[in-house]
Amino acid sequence: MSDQKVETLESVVIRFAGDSGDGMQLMGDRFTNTAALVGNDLGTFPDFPAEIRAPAGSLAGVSAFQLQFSSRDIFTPGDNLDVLVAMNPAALKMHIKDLKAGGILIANKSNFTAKNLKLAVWESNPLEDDSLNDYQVHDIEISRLVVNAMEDMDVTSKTVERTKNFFGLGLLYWMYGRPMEPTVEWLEKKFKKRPELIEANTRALKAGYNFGDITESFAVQYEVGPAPLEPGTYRNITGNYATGLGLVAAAQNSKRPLYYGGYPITPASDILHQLSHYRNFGVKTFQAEDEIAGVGSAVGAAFAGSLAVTASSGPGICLKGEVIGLAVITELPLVVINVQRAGPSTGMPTKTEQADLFLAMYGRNGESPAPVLAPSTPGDCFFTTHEACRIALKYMTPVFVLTDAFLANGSEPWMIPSLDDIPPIDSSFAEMRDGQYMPYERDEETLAREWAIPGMAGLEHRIGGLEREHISGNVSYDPDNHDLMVRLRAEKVAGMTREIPPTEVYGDATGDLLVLGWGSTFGAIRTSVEALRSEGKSVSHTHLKWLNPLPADLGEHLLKFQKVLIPEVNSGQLIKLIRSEFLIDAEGLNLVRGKPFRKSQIIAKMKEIL
Amino acid sequence: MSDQKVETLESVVIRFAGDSGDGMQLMGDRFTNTAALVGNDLGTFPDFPAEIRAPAGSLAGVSAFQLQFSSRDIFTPGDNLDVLVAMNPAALKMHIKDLKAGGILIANKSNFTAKNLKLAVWESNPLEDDSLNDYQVHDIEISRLVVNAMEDMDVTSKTVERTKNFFGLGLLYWMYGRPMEPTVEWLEKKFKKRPELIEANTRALKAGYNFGDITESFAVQYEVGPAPLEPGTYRNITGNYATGLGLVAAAQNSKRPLYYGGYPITPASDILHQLSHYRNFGVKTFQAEDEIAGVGSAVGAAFAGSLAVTASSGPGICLKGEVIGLAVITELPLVVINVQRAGPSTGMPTKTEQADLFLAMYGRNGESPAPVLAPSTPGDCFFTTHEACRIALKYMTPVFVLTDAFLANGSEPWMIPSLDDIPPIDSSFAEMRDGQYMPYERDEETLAREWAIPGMAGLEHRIGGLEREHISGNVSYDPDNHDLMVRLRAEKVAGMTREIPPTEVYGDATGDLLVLGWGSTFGAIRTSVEALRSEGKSVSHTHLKWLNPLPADLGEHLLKFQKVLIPEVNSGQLIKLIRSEFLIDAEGLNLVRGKPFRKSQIIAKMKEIL
Amino acid sequence: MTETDVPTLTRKDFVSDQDVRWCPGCGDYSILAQTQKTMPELGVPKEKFVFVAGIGCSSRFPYYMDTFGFHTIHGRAPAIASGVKLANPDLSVWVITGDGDALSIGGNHLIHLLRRNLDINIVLFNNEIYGLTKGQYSPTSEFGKKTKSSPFGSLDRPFNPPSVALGTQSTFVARTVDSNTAHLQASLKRAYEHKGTSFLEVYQNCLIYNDGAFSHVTDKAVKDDNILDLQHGQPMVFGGEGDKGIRLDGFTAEVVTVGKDVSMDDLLVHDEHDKNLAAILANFTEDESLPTPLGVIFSEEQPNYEALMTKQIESAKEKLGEGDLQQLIIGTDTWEVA
Amino acid sequence: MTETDVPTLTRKDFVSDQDVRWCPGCGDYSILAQTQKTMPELGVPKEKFVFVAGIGCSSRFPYYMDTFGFHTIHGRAPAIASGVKLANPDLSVWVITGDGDALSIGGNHLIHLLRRNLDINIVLFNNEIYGLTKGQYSPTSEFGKKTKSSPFGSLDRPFNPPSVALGTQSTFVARTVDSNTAHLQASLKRAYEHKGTSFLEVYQNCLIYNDGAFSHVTDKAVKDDNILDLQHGQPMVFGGEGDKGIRLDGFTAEVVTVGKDVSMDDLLVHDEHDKNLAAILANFTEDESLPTPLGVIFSEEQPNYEALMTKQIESAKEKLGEGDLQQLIIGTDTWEVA
Ligand SMILES: Cc1ncc(C[n+]2csc(CCOP(=O)(O)OP(=O)(O)O)c2C)c(N)n1
Ligand SMILES: Cc1ncc(C[n+]2csc(CCOP(=O)(O)OP(=O)(O)O)c2C)c(N)n1
Ligand code: SF4
Ligand code: SF4
Ligand SMILES: [Mg+2]
Ligand SMILES: [Mg+2]
Repeated sequence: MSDQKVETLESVVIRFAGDSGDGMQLMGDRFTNTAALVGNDLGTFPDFPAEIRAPAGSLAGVSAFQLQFSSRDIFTPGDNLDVLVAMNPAALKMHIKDLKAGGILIANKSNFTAKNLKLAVWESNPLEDDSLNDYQVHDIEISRLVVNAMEDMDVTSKTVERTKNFFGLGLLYWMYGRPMEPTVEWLEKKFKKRPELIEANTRALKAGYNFGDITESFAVQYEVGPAPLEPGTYRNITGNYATGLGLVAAAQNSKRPLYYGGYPITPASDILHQLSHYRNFGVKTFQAEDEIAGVGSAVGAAFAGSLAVTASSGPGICLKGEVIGLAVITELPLVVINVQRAGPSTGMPTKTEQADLFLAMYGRNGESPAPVLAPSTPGDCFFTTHEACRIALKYMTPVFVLTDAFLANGSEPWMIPSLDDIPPIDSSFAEMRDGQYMPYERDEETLAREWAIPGMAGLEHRIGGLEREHISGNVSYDPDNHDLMVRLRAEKVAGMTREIPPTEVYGDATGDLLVLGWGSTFGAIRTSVEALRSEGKSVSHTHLKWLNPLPADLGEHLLKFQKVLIPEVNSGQLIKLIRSEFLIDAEGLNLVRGKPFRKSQIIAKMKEIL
Repeated sequence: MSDQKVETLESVVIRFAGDSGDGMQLMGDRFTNTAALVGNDLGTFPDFPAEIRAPAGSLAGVSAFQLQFSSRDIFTPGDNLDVLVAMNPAALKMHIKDLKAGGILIANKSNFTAKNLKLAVWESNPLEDDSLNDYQVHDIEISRLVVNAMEDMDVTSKTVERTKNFFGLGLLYWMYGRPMEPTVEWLEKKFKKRPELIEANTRALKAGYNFGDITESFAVQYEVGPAPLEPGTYRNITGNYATGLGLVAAAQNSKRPLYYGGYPITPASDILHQLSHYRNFGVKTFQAEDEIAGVGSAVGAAFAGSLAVTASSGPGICLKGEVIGLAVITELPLVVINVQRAGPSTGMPTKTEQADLFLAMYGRNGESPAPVLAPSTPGDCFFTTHEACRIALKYMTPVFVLTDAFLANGSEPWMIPSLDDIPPIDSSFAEMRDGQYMPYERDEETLAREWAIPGMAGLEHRIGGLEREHISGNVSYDPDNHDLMVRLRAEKVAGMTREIPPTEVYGDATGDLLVLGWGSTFGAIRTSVEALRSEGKSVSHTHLKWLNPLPADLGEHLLKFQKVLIPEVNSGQLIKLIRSEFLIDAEGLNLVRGKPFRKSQIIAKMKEIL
Repeated sequence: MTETDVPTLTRKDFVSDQDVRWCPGCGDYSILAQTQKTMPELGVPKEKFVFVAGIGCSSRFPYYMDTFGFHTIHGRAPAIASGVKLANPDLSVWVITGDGDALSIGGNHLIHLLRRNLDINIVLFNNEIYGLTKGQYSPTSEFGKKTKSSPFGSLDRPFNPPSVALGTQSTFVARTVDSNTAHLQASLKRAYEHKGTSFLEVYQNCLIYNDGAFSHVTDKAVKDDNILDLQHGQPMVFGGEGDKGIRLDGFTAEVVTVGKDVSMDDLLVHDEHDKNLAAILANFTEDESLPTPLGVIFSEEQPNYEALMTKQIESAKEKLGEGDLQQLIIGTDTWEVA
Repeated sequence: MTETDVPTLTRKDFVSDQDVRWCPGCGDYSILAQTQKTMPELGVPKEKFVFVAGIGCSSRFPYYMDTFGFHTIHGRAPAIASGVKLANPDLSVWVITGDGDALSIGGNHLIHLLRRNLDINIVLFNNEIYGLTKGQYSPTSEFGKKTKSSPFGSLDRPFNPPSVALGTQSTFVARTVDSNTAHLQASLKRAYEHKGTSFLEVYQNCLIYNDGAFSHVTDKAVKDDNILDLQHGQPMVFGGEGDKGIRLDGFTAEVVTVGKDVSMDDLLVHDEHDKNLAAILANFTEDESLPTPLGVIFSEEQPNYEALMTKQIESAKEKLGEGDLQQLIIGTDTWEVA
């Protein structure tokens, strides 16, 4: 490498943006993978276009992938960009506003044709007028350069054009001093049967790398050292994938067969896709005719003794309410995963939101209580889902898991847990007793009823959606019995506080401001609180995994702070629970933009309060 | 009439109980009607057996009708009974516990056969052992007496047996010095084509009357004078029927055709039945294949310009959530009536409950706000439903009306409103303008969008469940637009406080205790508060018709009281809204027994608090 | 379903301790009785029976069977039963449903179960009315019917249940009548024996809200002339004297008198396995002049969903080996942090 | 629908200002174009058209038509369209849906609309896949299909859309193909002209997730031998040289060579109005050896739900007089309090 100036940076935020066809997601994956191998901490977030592929070059067709890599531990994909790679004018149009002043823009000049400029509604070519003066612009004729790199090969021009993303990748590898080998090896594995593609993409990669090296245009190289991560074996994992693994692990730990009944819906479909590969784990996936049948079949499978699961997103969860109510009154184990997306109604299916908390708690007729849990990071989806399964089986109840599009598609390095570290799940069945089996007899501590499944001789019994008589489980219209059952169902859920570990407060245990969050806002809140604390502000952070019931010790912690701020990507749902439960004047930060919070937004609000 | 001792009473509570086949509901209706004509104030409540007819004589087959009639204005059907009419042992078994000590029991001795006693699980005949010592027992061989009364007629013994209830009715008419003519006239109208039935029932009625007159067994007669009701023309009305009338009135007032799409479900089916008779009012009723199609078709009808309505009960409302969300985002007028019943799940379909408030407010994915109203008496169902239609049309929004089984089947004397007293509803459509029609342009005050319907040339437009762009209504994934639309939808509902009249406080404006209620608990709360106030206690009562938004002035009233008590026939829903909104430590009274509150229950709780 | 030898069971073994709550005289009683009589004869251990129902008078059925039972919610029984069967293919799963439960709110789940062909037996109590909700017209009520919700007459053209089933890939379609105890028992047996989803329509009298809806096939006086008792491989004869027959003219069936205008050999012969014939038979009830077919209208063998699932699992285990959870969690792309 | 004379409209009048968002090359483009070409020819004023769709790639359709349009939610379009039509029978209502939208989640609403026979035109874009959600199998995907959600092959036996429609009392059943523009336009016209619910299946190519699913009826090379173009009253001939024909042996259809083994008169003649024949034709696609019928498989006149409703209202007004609200509120049993 030429004797270049090398600057060391703590963190870098890069966004790859281009046409759906330009392979931006793949480019992001590879850069992520390499950064991980180098030992950086990471956060990534793909930003897909609305569902259908729009015409090439159009604004609607732009696909992007953002990642932050760092030499310290980080919790988000970052906010403003240090580097933007824009493969065409539409990508530039959509994303330039997020590039920091003075940030690096890499544009594929070859794609800035009159036609593409028009499609992206640029009056004039931004690479030629002065609209990009605030940035370090590198406009490169990538398409031409890859052609040159492959002159002597006989591959279709389409194939050549397709290697653009690897040219960009190579250039970035050079800029950040990253090894190319892992990517080359990956290409060799992936295209085993298509050697010409290995060759073409490798050449593009190297061409990009050398372009950085040779041309004078790049003044500096940057270095981002490894992060002080906890020692161990790591993998990169998305929230949806971790959710799927959590289910399989819970099934194995509880020795219950895993049954998944669901219907495809963005952004939850991947869980169905993933589980459908696990036949050799005995996993049964049932793609039903609709969400009602999906969860209905799961309730049937639960009655028959399976670890029964369904997953969907807002509109689908809406439809499942009546069946979930049946699981509540028949007290059958069921895990309901809601990968939340922007609503109401169809809303913005590919965008993230946290607005289904109340739907989980109250979206059923009558008093129909169910526990609600929410993971805080992609990797945490594994543990939270596993915990939800444990609770469902131990307490004989439906359990909600609230993830969202941001967690589902976002990824982070994840220290791979060893099976021995995962809590065991004991799931036992009723046994033959002398005297009749009483389906609604309850465990004194948990209030869970005993589970007896078809095939167990002598334990034949009937359950259903009409109110059950305490103990016997027969149909009952007795007023006092109904009141008792309503209370028992509520107490069973309330009693789960015993499952909740002591509430953790990041920062001081008392102070001016506690920021209380839940779910996918963890990273943004933690990063913001860290920042203010480093400014010496008295700010702490508590993040809830359990939304229902709330931790028994939460109240005392809240009272130790002057103010409580509750940021939610909704119009204020957890905050209503907190205010009503603890009668404290908590404030909310509510931005409902289909996007995760930015550090800056939370910091601004905290400063306003302090 | 023999020179009998006559005692004057203020109020009397009677319950007629017998086999589903014994005509108890009809007996109740007639007594009610006569009491009304005499000028008493009234409250009635039928208590049907669980849906299917159980075998004759069985406990499950008992059907009852309770009424309170009084010389002062009353608000409920009463609690403990002064008189119980038990047509068979099962009826006695089910209802005797509600008879006041010293109360009057009238039993049809002829039905206390060994078989019936066994069916009702009486070890020995209660009319013969001493188990009824606490009551004034009149065991009468009604079946035999009606036979005698009809010896000389040639009617089937079945017909004769069927007249039992009129014998009982006659006896009660005598006891309370009521005229028989109205009933006789009614029989003549009803059986115009079956003179033998007129004759038979009239004979039974008179036989009963004379039985009281002649036999010595009844020491006293009672007199219950007319109540000081507001002058005017009255009718007796049930909540469901008043709801149906409210819809027809709103359609006429708004000049919009009434469209009803729904699916039968207890206790809401009667609204469909009633409206299906109104073809000559141009009313279109559509019995759909399920609740989703019922409300779906209503949304379609709204898009096409109708006053669109759907009604159901808990499980059905649960299913409608997704479609209602579509109406929220497309901002179409829709009235959703939930005749609440005991849940969760199928629960106790014929029993009452108030547990679907949160389902109305939060039972949809995403932030999906909608106004929620609740009537407080059977007659009020008319005005509240009419108001809901006005709001739906004025604000272009779905509106929930929460009644329940108690209101739906209960009845009260209702001063018939003149059409001129009913507020007008103006419902206007968009007009052709120069420049394009913008479906999401809003009225500055109400934030309602303009309504343009198919058939209006030049106003062609497209709407749907994807997020809409402000003003244009085109599909938009813009983050700021989404945030704006979420806020606009919320503000539109919040702004409806302008529609809410100043909050009324019954009793003093400040004091020790304010009892805050909503919906069908009105009568029980008002009666209880009256009672304590007459004891000089500082107690007041406020009853909410609007649950969302809450009245703007509610907070200031609440703060004027030491304590606030919120009785609900659920586990505490309004109370959560109040606590979170006003941060006051309101207390709840929550009995979830599938039955309305009793005065005694509320009074006990108030005393505990004071 | 494996059929192990089991202590011989009797009717009593299937009678639960709950007292039956239908209107005296309801057709449901007979269906319950025949079911309790037939189940012991199937050689299935009692604990392997599961009765799943929706909501309706008919759907209370499971409470009265002393087996595993699930009284679910309105219309969803086929979906819930699918989960039961898929989770444990070893069970004998029965769906008890009504014309409203199965064909109104539950229509979609019904037709999807039929096409997936899980080995589940559906018994549809068709009384052409909503009984439990006190008498509204149902999807099988005749056009123009006056009911609580249609005082001026219903505007809905009814479904023909066997046609619905045939149009949605059903592999077994049969019809019987509540009061014909022998035929009902035989039909239940046939439904059980069919490996795949069995669709059995039972004409059921609701004497409170739709009394006599099926008198044409139940009244001694007329029923023989109105019932066509289907027998596989047999010519279609019927009538008190067994002298009436069915002949086909093109695709249109007509009633003929055997001996007089035609001989036995001219008559249409029933072939359970002919789907096109089945479609024609299903349409009989839409033509006044034709008798009502009872018995097995159609049956064919097709793979069962749950059996295919089991196969997929077994072959996946063979090819890929028993799943190794730790390996799955580790995945392919890992790195070490020291 | 009253057809008043209207300023003659052109294709342009039906093109909205929204840019179309389907994958380049998607079959939906052709269906949109043919619809925009055909609508102006129906003599219906533009403002009386309403396009109602569910959710799916296909269901974005209404945004591109410059008429009244409602992009609703998944599966519910038939129910919502029923409300539109019933509220205003004067409108020309079109339901645009996909194989998932109409036959998976929306199956129940579809079949109930079909039996009620409102005058609504259903255009089902069948691409045998879930496009919008990126490629899972649908209720019309072939058995064993490997997709995102069925890596080991789907276990579902598919629906045959025309059979489903025929089994559920449909009064008009037709099929066409996205790329056959003339046939598509003609089919849209026929669907419009039918007074009652029209069910039009359109084979639509999803080139991203299920490319070539219908190549047998679209590839120049082979299509003539695979398409049976149904013409009412005409013998069933097909094939490049028009020398192939359909003959019936019992109820089973077979392909014969005209001239060689048989003459024209031996061939099956199409009768749109024969429901039993329609059922047989619908089953053709389940037999490899038979061609795929295109065109009108079945049509019959039956009363429309909305017309019957209008009649009920009119006759009620005649019999009972215009409803008098005040009288209704007063009722029959009143008393005075002075
Ligand atoms: C979601 C829901 N909608 C409606 C109902 C009310 N409901 C209960 S049973 C029934 C119809 C019953 O008819 P059918 O299935 O024919 O059974 P039958 O009573 O005639 O045996 C209805 C509408 C309900 N329980 N749940
Ligand atoms: C209630 C609900 N469930 C699921 C989805 C996700 N979803 C949208 S379209 C679709 C299927 C689309 O398939 P199809 O109807 O064949 O339309 P295509 O995209 O193939 O044209 C699904 C499952 C949704 N939007 N809403
Ligand atoms: S209502 Fe009809 S169907 Fe229901 S139990 Fe009574 S008779 Fe049977
Ligand atoms: S995914 Fe398939 S159906 Fe959808 S737009 Fe693309 S090509 Fe068309
Ligand atoms: Mg029925
Ligand atoms: Mg499709």
